[in-house]
Amino acid sequence: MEFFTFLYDALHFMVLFGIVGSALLVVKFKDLVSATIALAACSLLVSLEFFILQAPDVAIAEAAVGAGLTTAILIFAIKSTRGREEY
Amino acid sequence: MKEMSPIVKTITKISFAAIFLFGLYIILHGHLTPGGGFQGGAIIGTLMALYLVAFGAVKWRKKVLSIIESTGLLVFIGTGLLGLTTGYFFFNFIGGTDNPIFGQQLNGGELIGDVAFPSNSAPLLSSGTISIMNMAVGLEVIAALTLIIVTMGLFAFAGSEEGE
Amino acid sequence: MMSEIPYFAVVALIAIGLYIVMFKRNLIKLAMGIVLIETGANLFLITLAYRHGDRLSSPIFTSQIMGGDAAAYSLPTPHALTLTSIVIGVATTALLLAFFMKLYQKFQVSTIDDMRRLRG
Amino acid sequence: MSWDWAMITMVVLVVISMFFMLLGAIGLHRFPDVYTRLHAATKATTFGSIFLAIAVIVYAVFRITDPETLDVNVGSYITLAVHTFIALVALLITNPTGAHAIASAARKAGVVPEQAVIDEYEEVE
Amino acid sequence: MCKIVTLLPNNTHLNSYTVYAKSAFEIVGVMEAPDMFTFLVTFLGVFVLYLLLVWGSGDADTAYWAIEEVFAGLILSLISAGVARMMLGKAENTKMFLKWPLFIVYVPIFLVYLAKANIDVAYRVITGRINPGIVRIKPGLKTDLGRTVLANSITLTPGTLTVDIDKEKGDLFVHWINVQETKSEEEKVKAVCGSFSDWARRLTE
Amino acid sequence: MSIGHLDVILIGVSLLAFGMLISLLRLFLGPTSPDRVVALDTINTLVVGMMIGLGAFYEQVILIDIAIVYAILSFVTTLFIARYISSRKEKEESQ
Amino acid sequence: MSFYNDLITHAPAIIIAIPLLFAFATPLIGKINKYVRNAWAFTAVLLSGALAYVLAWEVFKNGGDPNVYVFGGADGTAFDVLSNVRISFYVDGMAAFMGIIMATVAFAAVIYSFSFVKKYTGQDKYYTLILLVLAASFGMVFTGDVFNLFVWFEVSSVAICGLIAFRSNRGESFEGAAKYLIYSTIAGLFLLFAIGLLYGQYGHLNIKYLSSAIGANGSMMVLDKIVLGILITVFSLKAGAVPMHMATPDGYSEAPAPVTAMMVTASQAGLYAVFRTCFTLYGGNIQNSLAQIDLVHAAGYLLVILGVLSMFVGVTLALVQKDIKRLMAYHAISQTGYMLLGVGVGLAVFASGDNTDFAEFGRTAMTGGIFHIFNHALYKGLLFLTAGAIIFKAGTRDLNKMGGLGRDMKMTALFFIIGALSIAGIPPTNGFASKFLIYESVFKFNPVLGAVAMLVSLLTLASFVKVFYAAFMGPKNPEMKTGEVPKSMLVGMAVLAGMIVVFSLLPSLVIGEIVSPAVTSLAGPGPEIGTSLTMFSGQGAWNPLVLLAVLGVTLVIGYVIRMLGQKGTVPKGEGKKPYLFGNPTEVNGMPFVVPASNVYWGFTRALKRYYKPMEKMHSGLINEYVFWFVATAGLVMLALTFL
Repeated sequence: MEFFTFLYDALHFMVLFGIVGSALLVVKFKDLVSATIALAACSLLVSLEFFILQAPDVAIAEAAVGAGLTTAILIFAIKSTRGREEY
Repeated sequence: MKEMSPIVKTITKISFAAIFLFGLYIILHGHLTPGGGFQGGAIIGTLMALYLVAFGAVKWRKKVLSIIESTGLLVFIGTGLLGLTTGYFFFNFIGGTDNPIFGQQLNGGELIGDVAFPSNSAPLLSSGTISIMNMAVGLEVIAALTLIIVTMGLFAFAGSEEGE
Repeated sequence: MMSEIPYFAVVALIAIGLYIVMFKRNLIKLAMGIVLIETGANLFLITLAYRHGDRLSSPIFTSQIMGGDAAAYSLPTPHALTLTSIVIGVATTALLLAFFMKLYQKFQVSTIDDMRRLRG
Repeated sequence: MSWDWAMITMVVLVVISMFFMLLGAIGLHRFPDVYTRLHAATKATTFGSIFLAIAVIVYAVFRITDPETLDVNVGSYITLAVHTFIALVALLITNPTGAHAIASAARKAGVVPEQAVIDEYEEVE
Repeated sequence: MCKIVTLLPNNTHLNSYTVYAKSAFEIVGVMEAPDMFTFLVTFLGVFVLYLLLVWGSGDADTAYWAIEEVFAGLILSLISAGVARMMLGKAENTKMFLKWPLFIVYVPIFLVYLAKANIDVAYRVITGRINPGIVRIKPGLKTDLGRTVLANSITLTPGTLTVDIDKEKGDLFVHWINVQETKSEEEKVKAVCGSFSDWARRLTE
Repeated sequence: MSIGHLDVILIGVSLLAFGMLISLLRLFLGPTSPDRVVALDTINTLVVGMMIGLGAFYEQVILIDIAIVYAILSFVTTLFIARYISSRKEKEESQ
Repeated sequence: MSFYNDLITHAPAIIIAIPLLFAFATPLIGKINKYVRNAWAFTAVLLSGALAYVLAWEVFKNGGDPNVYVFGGADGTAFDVLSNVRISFYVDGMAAFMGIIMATVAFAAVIYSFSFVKKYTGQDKYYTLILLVLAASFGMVFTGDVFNLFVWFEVSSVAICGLIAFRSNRGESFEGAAKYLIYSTIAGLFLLFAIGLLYGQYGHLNIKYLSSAIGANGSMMVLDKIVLGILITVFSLKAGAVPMHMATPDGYSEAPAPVTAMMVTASQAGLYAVFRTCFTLYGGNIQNSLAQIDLVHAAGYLLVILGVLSMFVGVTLALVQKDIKRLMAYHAISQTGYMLLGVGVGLAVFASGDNTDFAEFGRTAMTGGIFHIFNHALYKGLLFLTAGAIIFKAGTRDLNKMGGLGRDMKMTALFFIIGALSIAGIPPTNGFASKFLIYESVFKFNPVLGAVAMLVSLLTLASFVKVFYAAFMGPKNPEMKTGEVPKSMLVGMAVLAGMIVVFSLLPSLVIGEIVSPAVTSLAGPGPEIGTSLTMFSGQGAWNPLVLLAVLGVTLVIGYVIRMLGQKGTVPKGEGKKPYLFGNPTEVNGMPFVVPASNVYWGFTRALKRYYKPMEKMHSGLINEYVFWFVATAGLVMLALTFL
């Protein structure tokens, strides 16, 4: 029983690590599309985290908004501006 | 905006009605399962984004969309205002157990066991005004998100198509 | 113990977002930073709502609330708050990006260094 | 520990599923370029999710047929099985399409397949 | 004048009332008789999907569907089929809908190939032996639907991944992880697609 | 130690989380943006798997709906990014 | 009467529902034609404004007793078990006071808009957003729980940003809007975080419950202090206090004039939230907790510091501006400082535990500060509207390129003079009445602060003299259009100007009837400052009628002296042409007009060392602005935690 509690916590921890890691990638990438991809990954993992934290409504909303719409409008914005971070 | 390959287009055509129905399902069951007006609306809005990106063109009229949006909001506020007639603002005036249609009884724990519950935790028509508000919000969100996507997409991709 | 762990992620997300907003100069990056801060705030609220019981349950109305152990359910109020803030967040992000697109169309602005017409 | 038929089936299914899922993740690192990575990622993960979903469905079927739980709540486990199936179908439809879109985009963006012995796409360009 | 957000041929010669009347017709879903078939098929499909989604909503002992759910499903299915019809037009190949029982035969074959494909991928991931390339095949399928079924099928089956599709001729560009020398075109198709090209033809034409 | 039916699924889900981290490494390494999209796609599939597994683990059947939504929406995300990438020339970047 | 009673009971909800309902219907109504649409918007502001006045009347009649309204409850006036999840409105004296401000300014702004936005496209959206801003402002002041405060805060920010970018032909509008949006979004997220902290600690969102829970056990947690710090910083940002003011002038100056007037009220809703936080949320248990007294005392000093900084920095930066709207925006910041100063002094004294001091001058300071809110909304709204009229006619916002508008725009010039006198605090005006209270009481608190307040008033007058000189005097630019502005704009300005005149004549009545209940609802009952025609500050008294009488007598005497003089005298030589502001003179044989930017050349030159770093601070880089905000928040939190 102890083992499975530990396993669940480890799973939880890995998801959080993924969230923070992809957020760091957003900072790191100079290429804006890559940063958008990292942001989408971050949003999707946050949605999973909401799922784990028993908030299904919020998880659906976050998946729909964070993954679908924010990425779409970010892509539109990148398309209509220059597209690469200069420095 | 150029359309994508026929494969994506065909898949979009096949799955369009299904995703649309799924969004409506989420909206309608907002009081029973996770989701609600916003979530279902966001799913359908994203479906419109899928349509836009797959077909590269849209023929929706902005005017119609904004009318739909206003209607949704008006229905929402109007439902709240109708609550004034019997109680207070946003009073659930057709809920309650004595209403024959919308006020169906919850299942008092007979159907629902000790583990989980089935696709519906209660009858569909047990929420009074909440369903109506969910639908109104769903309508509004669909229209608003579609407007956002269409406006920004056309702004981004109109005119200069990247050397194709 | 482990239910406290998300708070570290919250702090990290907000710190990363603030770092982006304060030190990155690209406008789209700035918008991403704001999205990150918002995500952090939402995660904070949801973590507050989480209850670490033996029954992990989402706050959907069932018969158990009436008869059984309501403490095992995560709190519904922060969920509602988070939904609201997600809606507000998407509106804000869309508006901000629309401004940036218009700015690029007008002045070819893509970094904050070009966005200095109003100052002093 | 209860080694009934469902347990055995689930263990087998989950083991197969995990093998292919992790294979997909590792394949991302073993292969040299986008296209070959897509091979690993798409095929292996889709295949793995089929088995995971089947494991969940087996669990649901087990609960439905299990005499202990039969009278409690059949509907919820039917829903579990059916919704899992729908999610699986959604994955099966979207994954190859997404892979195709990525491959097409990469090729159009000028990413050349590495170690390629033949590239008949170049004639089109 | 109604401002129409479109990149398709626009209706600027119509006055706004005509446009509204037209769109009202579209929204209600009034359409000519030949399109009714597409509409019906879509409607049935999404209705079945809805029934699947709410399976188990009824009384635990007697029925698996609550009656109000069925009614709601009818209405929602009508709406979504109408909207789909409005936005996508009629399907190009309606005959395919009559062949859906063939899918039951197709799925096991597909699964077997899928398993093979994954063993193949496992082999290549572990050994790292690849011989990739992009080849052009001419499966000779006439409809987009057939090409899609073929493309998605071979994406999930051994060593192949659809990269692009020629819109006019219907040729597929396939990334092949283990390119083999082939003599004729048919042999190449056979080597890449296996029996899937036949299946796609059988299913959709 | 007694293993229930659901614990098997929990072990699987944990392994999936591990695979998700491995894929995140590819997202980090790149080198081109299509590579990153591939990693994102993989993460999506893994996460859908995790959601199905966790939904069964919690015995909250309605949570499976989220997996469906997620599967559909991540597809749209992938398409959007792919659509944009195809319109520009990809350069090999160092980082 | 039962209908009236029902109306009063439901008024808090209806006041918000009407602008929302009308706003959402505006796109539909706009399809009919524009006159109907204008009438529609007018009806909305009229109805909700009238209702706000009626509600305020009822609340003031009861001496500021709250009107509580719980949404969706069977009994909407009672808090019950579910109150922590129910949305509630809580309209006490202060909220009703703010409500009538919103109603007044919105009314004037909408009337003004009819002609002002005639030539722009997208008017449907304009009116929708204006009504949304109004609803959001009402919501911010009426709400009874902190989360709704956040929601209305964000609605207000987003709607205002949409309005700032309304003139889409100007690229600068988008820049200003983007900066304002980034700034307020980050502030909003901080606010959300603070609300989360509050909820996590106390499990409530309702302000009433929170105020009874905070400090109930006699000690303050660190988290409480952090929350207070965040709340003060965020709401001061909304109000435009100085270290966080950088995006405010951008937004104010780029928005269309009526929108700027609305923005003033929206920022005052932020100010209201600061006061609500300090007095109600954290001052609820102040009698029985020493720790809380210390904390709120420190918060009072923080408000004083913010106020003094705002006053001084705002006015000095306003002196050097060339853009008329930007100049006025800096003045708005500077005047916000007065309110923060007044109420901050009140708060510091209120929380010092010394009740006699509070009765002696703390309450006076608060009264002055809160009275100044109303005055500020009136004269600042009027000034922004006149600025809009000037820009409307002159076609430019650069003071150096204007001139001679006074010949055609006599009414506008008159309104401008009324507003300028009022903002500078020249005696017979309402601006003087409120500043008088602030000077006297703040002088008693700390003489230096009183001196600074007077100095800032002087500088304000100086800079408005400059504007008047540049815009209305001097030679006319031939490219400018002639004639007075359209009628509806004049009516909009006249509404506010009339209110100013009334307030100037009857300050003590206004204080007795309107301001005192507001103060009472914040700080508890206390002595009256003015109910008769004379206003007593505790140190001095002020009656505008006496001054007006003296002025009238002086005028009569002057006229008599003029009549007695010799008739038919003609001035000769140089004395024939008196030097007038802005008229061309000859310098070294060349015709020369002193440009407006050079009027205070000597002053700015002397303060070069001050202006250089200021210019560097206002660099236009949003990064640095956000940094200032975060740094201020951190400093405030540190100060509250460790002091």
